[in-house]
Amino acid sequence: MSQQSPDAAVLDEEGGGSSASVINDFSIQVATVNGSGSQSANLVLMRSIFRMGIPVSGKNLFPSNIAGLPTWFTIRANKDGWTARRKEIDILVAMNPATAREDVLDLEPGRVVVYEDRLNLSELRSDVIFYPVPFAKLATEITTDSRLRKLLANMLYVGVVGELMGIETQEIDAAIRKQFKGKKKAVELNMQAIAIGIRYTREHIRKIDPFRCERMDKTAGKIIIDGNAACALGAMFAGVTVATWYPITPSSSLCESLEGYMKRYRHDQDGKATYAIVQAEDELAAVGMAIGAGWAGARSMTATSGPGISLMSEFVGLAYYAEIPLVIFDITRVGPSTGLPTRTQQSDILSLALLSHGDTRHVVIIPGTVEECFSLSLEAFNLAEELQTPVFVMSDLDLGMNNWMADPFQLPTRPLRRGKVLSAEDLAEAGEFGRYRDVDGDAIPYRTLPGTDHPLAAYFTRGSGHDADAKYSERADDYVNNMNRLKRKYDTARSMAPAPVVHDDPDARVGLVAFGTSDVAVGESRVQLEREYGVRTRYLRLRALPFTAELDAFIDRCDRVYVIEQNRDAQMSMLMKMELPVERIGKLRSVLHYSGLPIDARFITDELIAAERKENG
Amino acid sequence: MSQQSPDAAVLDEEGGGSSASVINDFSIQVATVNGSGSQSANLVLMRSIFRMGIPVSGKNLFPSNIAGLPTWFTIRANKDGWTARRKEIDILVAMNPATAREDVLDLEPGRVVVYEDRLNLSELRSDVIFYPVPFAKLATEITTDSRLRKLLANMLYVGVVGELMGIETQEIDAAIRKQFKGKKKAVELNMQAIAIGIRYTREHIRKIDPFRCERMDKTAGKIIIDGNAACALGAMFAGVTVATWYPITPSSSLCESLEGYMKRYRHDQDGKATYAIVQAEDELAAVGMAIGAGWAGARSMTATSGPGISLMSEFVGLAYYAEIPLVIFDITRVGPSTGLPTRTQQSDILSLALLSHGDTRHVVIIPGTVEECFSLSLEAFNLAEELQTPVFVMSDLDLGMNNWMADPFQLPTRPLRRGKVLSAEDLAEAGEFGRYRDVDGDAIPYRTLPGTDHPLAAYFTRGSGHDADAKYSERADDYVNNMNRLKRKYDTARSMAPAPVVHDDPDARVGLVAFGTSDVAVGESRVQLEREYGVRTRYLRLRALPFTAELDAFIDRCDRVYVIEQNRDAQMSMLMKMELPVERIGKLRSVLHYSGLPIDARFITDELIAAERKENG
Amino acid sequence: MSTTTTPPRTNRLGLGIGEYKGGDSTLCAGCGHDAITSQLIRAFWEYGVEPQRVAKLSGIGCSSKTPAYFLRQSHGFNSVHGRMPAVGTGAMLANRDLVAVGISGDGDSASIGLGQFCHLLRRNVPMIYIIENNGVYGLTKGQFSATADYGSKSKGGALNDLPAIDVCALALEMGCNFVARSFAGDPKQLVALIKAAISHRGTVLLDVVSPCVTFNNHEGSTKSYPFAKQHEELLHEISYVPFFEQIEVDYEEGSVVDVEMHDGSRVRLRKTERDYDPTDKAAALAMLMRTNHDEELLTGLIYINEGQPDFLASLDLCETPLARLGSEAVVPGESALHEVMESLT
Amino acid sequence: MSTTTTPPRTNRLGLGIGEYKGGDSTLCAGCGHDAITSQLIRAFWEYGVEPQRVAKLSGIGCSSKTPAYFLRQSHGFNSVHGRMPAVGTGAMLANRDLVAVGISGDGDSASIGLGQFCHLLRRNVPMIYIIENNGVYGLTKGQFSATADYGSKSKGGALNDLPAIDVCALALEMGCNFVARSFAGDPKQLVALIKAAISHRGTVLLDVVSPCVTFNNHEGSTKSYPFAKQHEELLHEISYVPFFEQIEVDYEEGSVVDVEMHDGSRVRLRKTERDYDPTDKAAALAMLMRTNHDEELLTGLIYINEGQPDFLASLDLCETPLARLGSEAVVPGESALHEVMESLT
Ligand SMILES: Cc1ncc(C[n+]2csc(CCOP(=O)(O)OP(=O)(O)O)c2C)c(N)n1
Ligand SMILES: Cc1ncc(C[n+]2csc(CCOP(=O)(O)OP(=O)(O)O)c2C)c(N)n1
Ligand code: SF4
Ligand code: SF4
Ligand SMILES: [Mg+2]
Ligand SMILES: [Mg+2]
Repeated sequence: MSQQSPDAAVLDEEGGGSSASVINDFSIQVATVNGSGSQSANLVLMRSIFRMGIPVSGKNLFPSNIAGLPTWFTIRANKDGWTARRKEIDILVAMNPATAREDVLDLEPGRVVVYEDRLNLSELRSDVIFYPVPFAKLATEITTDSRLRKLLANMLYVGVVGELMGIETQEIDAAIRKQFKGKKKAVELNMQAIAIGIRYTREHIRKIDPFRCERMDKTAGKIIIDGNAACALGAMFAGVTVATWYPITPSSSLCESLEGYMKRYRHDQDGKATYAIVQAEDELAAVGMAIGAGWAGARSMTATSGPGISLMSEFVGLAYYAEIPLVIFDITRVGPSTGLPTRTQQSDILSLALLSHGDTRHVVIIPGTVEECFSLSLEAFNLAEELQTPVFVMSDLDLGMNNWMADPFQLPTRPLRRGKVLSAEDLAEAGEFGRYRDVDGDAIPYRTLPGTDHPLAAYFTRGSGHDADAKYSERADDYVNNMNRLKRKYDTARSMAPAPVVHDDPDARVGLVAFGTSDVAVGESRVQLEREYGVRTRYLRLRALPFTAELDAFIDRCDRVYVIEQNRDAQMSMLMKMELPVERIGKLRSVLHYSGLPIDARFITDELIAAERKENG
Repeated sequence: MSQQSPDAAVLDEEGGGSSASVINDFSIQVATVNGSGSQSANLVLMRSIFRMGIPVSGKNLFPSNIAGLPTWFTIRANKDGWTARRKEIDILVAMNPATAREDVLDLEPGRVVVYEDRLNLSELRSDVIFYPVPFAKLATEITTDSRLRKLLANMLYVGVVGELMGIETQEIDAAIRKQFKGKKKAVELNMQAIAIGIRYTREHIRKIDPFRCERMDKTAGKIIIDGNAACALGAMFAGVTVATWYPITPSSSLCESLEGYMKRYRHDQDGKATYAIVQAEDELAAVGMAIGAGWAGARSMTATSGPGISLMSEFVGLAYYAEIPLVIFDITRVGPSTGLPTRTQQSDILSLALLSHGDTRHVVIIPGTVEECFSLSLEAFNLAEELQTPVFVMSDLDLGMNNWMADPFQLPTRPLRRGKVLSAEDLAEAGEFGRYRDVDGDAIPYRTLPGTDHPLAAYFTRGSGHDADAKYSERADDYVNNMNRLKRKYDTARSMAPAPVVHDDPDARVGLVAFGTSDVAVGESRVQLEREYGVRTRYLRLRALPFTAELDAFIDRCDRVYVIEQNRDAQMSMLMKMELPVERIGKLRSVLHYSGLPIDARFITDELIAAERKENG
Repeated sequence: MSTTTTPPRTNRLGLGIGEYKGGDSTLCAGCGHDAITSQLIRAFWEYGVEPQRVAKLSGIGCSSKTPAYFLRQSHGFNSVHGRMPAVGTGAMLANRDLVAVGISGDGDSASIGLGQFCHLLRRNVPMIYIIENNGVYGLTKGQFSATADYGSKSKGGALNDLPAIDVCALALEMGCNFVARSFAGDPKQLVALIKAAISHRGTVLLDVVSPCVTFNNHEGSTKSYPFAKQHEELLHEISYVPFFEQIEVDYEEGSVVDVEMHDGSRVRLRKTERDYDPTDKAAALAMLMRTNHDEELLTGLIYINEGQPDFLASLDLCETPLARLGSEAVVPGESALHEVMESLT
Repeated sequence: MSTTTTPPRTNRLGLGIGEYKGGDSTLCAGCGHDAITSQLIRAFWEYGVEPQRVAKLSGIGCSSKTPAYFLRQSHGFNSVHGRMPAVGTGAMLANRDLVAVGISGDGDSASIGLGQFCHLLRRNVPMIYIIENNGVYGLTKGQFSATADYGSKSKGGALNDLPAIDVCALALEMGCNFVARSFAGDPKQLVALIKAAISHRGTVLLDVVSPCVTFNNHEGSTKSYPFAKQHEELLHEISYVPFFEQIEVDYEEGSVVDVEMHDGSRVRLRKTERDYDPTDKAAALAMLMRTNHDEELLTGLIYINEGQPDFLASLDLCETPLARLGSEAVVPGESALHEVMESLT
């Protein structure tokens, strides 16, 4: 049993792989080369499944170059909504001669290969199902333009797979209309390709595999979006006014989406922009501009990935110490250094929490879903201004660049919170002002904005020692008081940071802690654990640093807590150890996944069961 | 008792402050403004005490500007060799009108004030001893040149204090000859000033304070040096060939000393330099050059302080991941941000240990004395090349820029260790080469240097994913294997890093862990703890990251372990928690000092006793 | 208040010059930077800039401390070493109504900050950018900076063996439309240039030789008071006629060139023997190259090109400073979100 | 091996051109960078540089990947974005015998790396520095870089509203003694320039327009193949006579200028109608300014000044590369330590 992959087991139970049907629970992987234009085809395929009412996700595994190298697009459809990555592929569409062999050999028995006839793959093994299709030849039926032909060959496999899986043609057509919105010619040509694919399948392929789509109702009203676009929407609806960035995968599309949305929705009556988006010369400049803007009263942000975070380190220490609000998106990828720029990982946690020399401690917001990319990004701007500190939003490549299903986003009912800013009138009334005084006992001081028309307004901001009135000081007591206040401010942040999401189970003794994109895989794994092993679990998903009281309470309810992370060094767990009392530390265990591929449920299940077995003797 | 400062208690015991003598145990503080030329006078005063055979240290507390602001130079003489900072000042030399009032009011009762007559300080209080001296007037006796007069006024107080304390004139004169070596005129003038000071004292001051010097023999053969010069010597004798830097307090003098030494000792027969020292345009360039040099086979280094460390972050991740040797000196100051550039702190520990995004972990060498500044800096170069990784040497402003006594340095008997470098001959013999293969099972690979004349020599270095043969790879297995090897390499480092220094005491239940410059204060505190409170302690001084097995064993022998650090966030303790098993974590407590002034024994003693009282109910 | 004391001199806003001062300087007595500070105070006072509209920005260094010593009623930001351009750019994005004064050092701008400096110029961010140029790192005690002249001598006697970066030539190369050089020891010229700078829209680069009396005022230095005094060559005599004080004076035909600034003020250049046209960029570059070679310290308005769009113009920003926009202006309504959501189904 | 096949063509070291090749390119088919790679291979082969003496250095970008595609027998270092100059400087400090070839992109050098780029030039670090200039960030999918021309159009249709940085003019300003521009579509010129570059001591700046076929080869781009072909203006026809092949050819009087390189090779410039003197820096700057304004793509040897000391010379380094010095050369003896200790008692 433990040797056997449970998905295979499911197949077995349903009768040996090929005969009984597997409905609305499969992964399709399209293997192509990048730059070949297959992206549209893949999105059409994904969306047509979505339109069948079946929960679905799409993940693009692409190389760090622009064209000509192997790329894999994986669509996972799952009737229960488990759309994290799954290691096993059910239907392989093998379009790339360079990887076809390995791709086919990697399959579990009983799975399906749709492939370009000329690749002669069927000789490779006898325990998978081969459906050869003469794609190149079929493409010649549509057009004589060779460039177009290459593009359309992609749409052919959508037709083939759609027909094989029982996807309704009208849904494919609708997906095509959406994909090529407004481009009539493209819509027509692509629909033609689909039709040819369908026709070929009907005429030449005898379906012997079990995988099938059936209409359900789990996607009605839902949207499909990537996390970066969702973050961008969150920023726009947070009223961001200054966004600065420097291109870097996988964060670039965040600012590019933002620019697209802002162009449409953020102009005044005269058609003038109510925002500035600036492509800086590098990340030091990007974060420096965002700091200057935050200081001067804009809602400001920048977005980057690991190397940029490292470069921002000095400036972030300034913002912490001088107490300047801004939001920094870190869409993480695989480190260290340039690492694997197009793979996913959660390995910047320690960097973000502690960024910069000296005693620093940062607020980090960690969305786990595209909906949270929207709502928590929006909230991050409130927190930054309320707390007067840099706030990080940590997403990752998997969440940021892949396609996820979600309920439509809602605007928050609470208005924007702009924090403690004194106007000229406030100053006139108060008659005094000290920039770094702890007036309210929450360790958060008041600030004024440059340009405030009152003689008391001005103060001097600096990253060197200062007293409560922002005067230069090298005095030990001023320094210590200020640093202690900053520490208290971090404690204030505990009560304001988004609380964890807890899925409790009074009968469970084992706890799981995860965060970010691991969420879907953890959810699926919990089902596996209970169904296959009878292991019930509680689950807490962190959504922010600093930790809040819920974490302590959660650990107290568990015998053991597995912290599930996508990094080598158990970084979140390390932060927990740095803070938690020893009784709680003693309960912590780690499940670590850091290959650069998104974590999958089976991995978690296997690791956890192995650990539990050890634990229990 | 607990309300009373124990030093006052000592006075009391000896009979009420003024009557009985206090021999060879005092602190002198000279309060001046910077840029006033008092530094030479202070060094002469310190050295003349040193020449009396009395252990001594000199600490300069200076502002972050160039001239005109308050500066305090403190000389501590202590017959038992406890020369850490002490909070209480016994003899104040008040030369700065701007701070004289506060300086005087800060004194404990019974202490001494030597001051410029015109400042009229004696009215401030009646419980300290005042010796007014008309410095300005006396100076006119020596010269009419007003600039010179200002300088010489400083030497006058050396004469006065020397005479008051019973320092032998010949030792002062010898110290002057050393200070102004070769400058005959200066020697003469300064000796004249000393003589005038002495004469004035004899004629006009009736000594009623108890503080006195008596010749002893505790400094014979010893040297006085600052840590930065000692690090520079370590680097030179390690055979450093490329040193790059960017000026920043308090690290600048390290490279400036290095340049001085190298100019003298590091030329070949033709008078050509066997080294390159380059002032880079910033810290990114400085570390980049050191990386390029390390890659190409030089022993390379750079030196900086907190802000520079932050800026080096991206590059250091590259060096870690691409496995390039270099040594980075961090002479720490008070953070965050620009912080207090001329104050001391140990608050870059977490930054250094974890520097850069992604999973990284660095080797950090932590000298605690000037002797170790020499020997461990030297060793750092061996480790960097043996381990093929960036190695940090963490010193601080107190160690780096202040004057410390030590035994003369010794060259190590072991020859330089240059690590696993394959020559053309090695390659010819081996017939194969893979840059990142773990040939020896210690996770340390072999490397070749550019320019190696063999067709197998070349490989391609990159900060992106690579396989064991240094080929570009985005494969999950290559990535994971490589990262796991790097983790194992860090474990290899455990057996090579300098072991902690342990002062054990089989009867002690309380353990102390400290590192760096806290050492002297901890030593003194241990005596206080035992003498005054009967609390015996074991003491382990860390000298490196990663931690070695000694730490575990030490903690196991203690009931409680106080980790003494000069930072707000208990950074070393955090690192210990990240690594240690929970039983050991449970024993950890913290003593934190982070005002920017060097930690002192009394602070440790008070904090520890308070904590112990709480601990014991 | 009705006693008859002579009223303090006030500017057009009714403010005395005292309102334009800052905290006490902590620089060395005689430092060139303090001289520049005085001229900044005077120029802003004479022009009559509302102090509250000014944002003072700097990096790190002795020079970068100076914003604390003038315009106490203006917000100031002493940021990190070499990165003031970014901070200033961000501040101007947030509030286009600000008058940004950036003060930097030669180390701050030409060494660590060279990249940001160039990119600020290239963007034409509205800011008066003053480099208090002493050829050394003052605050870290006298190392050569990247503007130290080739062959100049350090206090310790070392010779600089790298060529100097000419920040004026570089600014021209980067497209800056107002490039001037002055000398801390030439208050009249400096005040006129600063006032002209206030009148310019876009980046102004003002390179002011500002001797470091502690580390670079010795024999052999090319940035010392004596050297600068001996080698200063005026391009022209410069004066400034503010828009609110247009007095006509007769000048000899051809002896004077007036440059009209965007706020209506005029910069008046009275010719020296040089006959220099500050609107000819190629000539400006050639002249800098030649005078650098000849070790002349050329001062005056090196290049001016009025009327070019600044960075904010190219971003097409709304009139109201972004920092002052209320929620209603920056949060698109429910319907916008709905529209986006629809497109994603 | 004694069968009679035609022997492969070999260079003066007896190596075939294959020995100068690298791994397979992973760039887009038709990318200008690959064209440059081919010319690098050819030039190094023709010159006969020992591959093992070469160090290939780069930052990050499509361009920065190219060192993997040539000279497989040379060590290569693909470092971090914009910081190759520092790494290259360090490598040359460590081993002065290396021939350093730095490959960078316009984003790598003119955006994030501008500061390091300038300082490398200012130091005159011996390195052939090639900017594969396509006006965009290729690897991050087509954003404008700082060399994108004002008004040029992105693939998405956006207009660039910032002025381009001219890396050649900048290099001149920074004191570079060998500044040239070429075009990936002009192999003959490029090979000659690279060989001349190998012969130069000090920094060589080679700005090569290298169209990005995927993101910047459309109508409206000023860095596309069609645009470059249409607007290329040769300063001269350039050829290279290596020191080991001094053939004399007669040229019409005054039609040719020979520049003698430090290794004895000669660069031969055959005049076009322009009559251009590549040793006049002011003229070079003026010409760049004018041709940039006129949207001409000027190619050829823009400026050369042979015989200047490079950075290593100014450091007075010993002959043996520092990396090769043994302990005996770098560890001062016991007596030195003793002397220092004595001075500290
Ligand atoms: C990142 C960083 N590196 C180094 C320093 C140290 N530092 C402070 S000021 C300065 C140089 C200042 O020189 P310059 O800009 O010319 O100003 P000046 O003091 O000469 O006016 C340096 C290197 C720092 N503060 N931050
Ligand atoms: C610090 C950092 N920031 C951003 C990136 C992302 N990045 C990779 S290549 C590149 C631009 C490359 O442009 P260019 O140098 O012009 O090279 P090209 O691809 O056009 O040849 C960027 C921004 C990075 N790798 N590192
Ligand atoms: S050190 Fe030089 S630059 Fe700094 S304040 Fe003193 S004189 Fe001025
Ligand atoms: S994206 Fe552009 S620069 Fe990059 S490889 Fe493709 S064509 Fe070349
Ligand atoms: Mg300076
Ligand atoms: Mg490019």
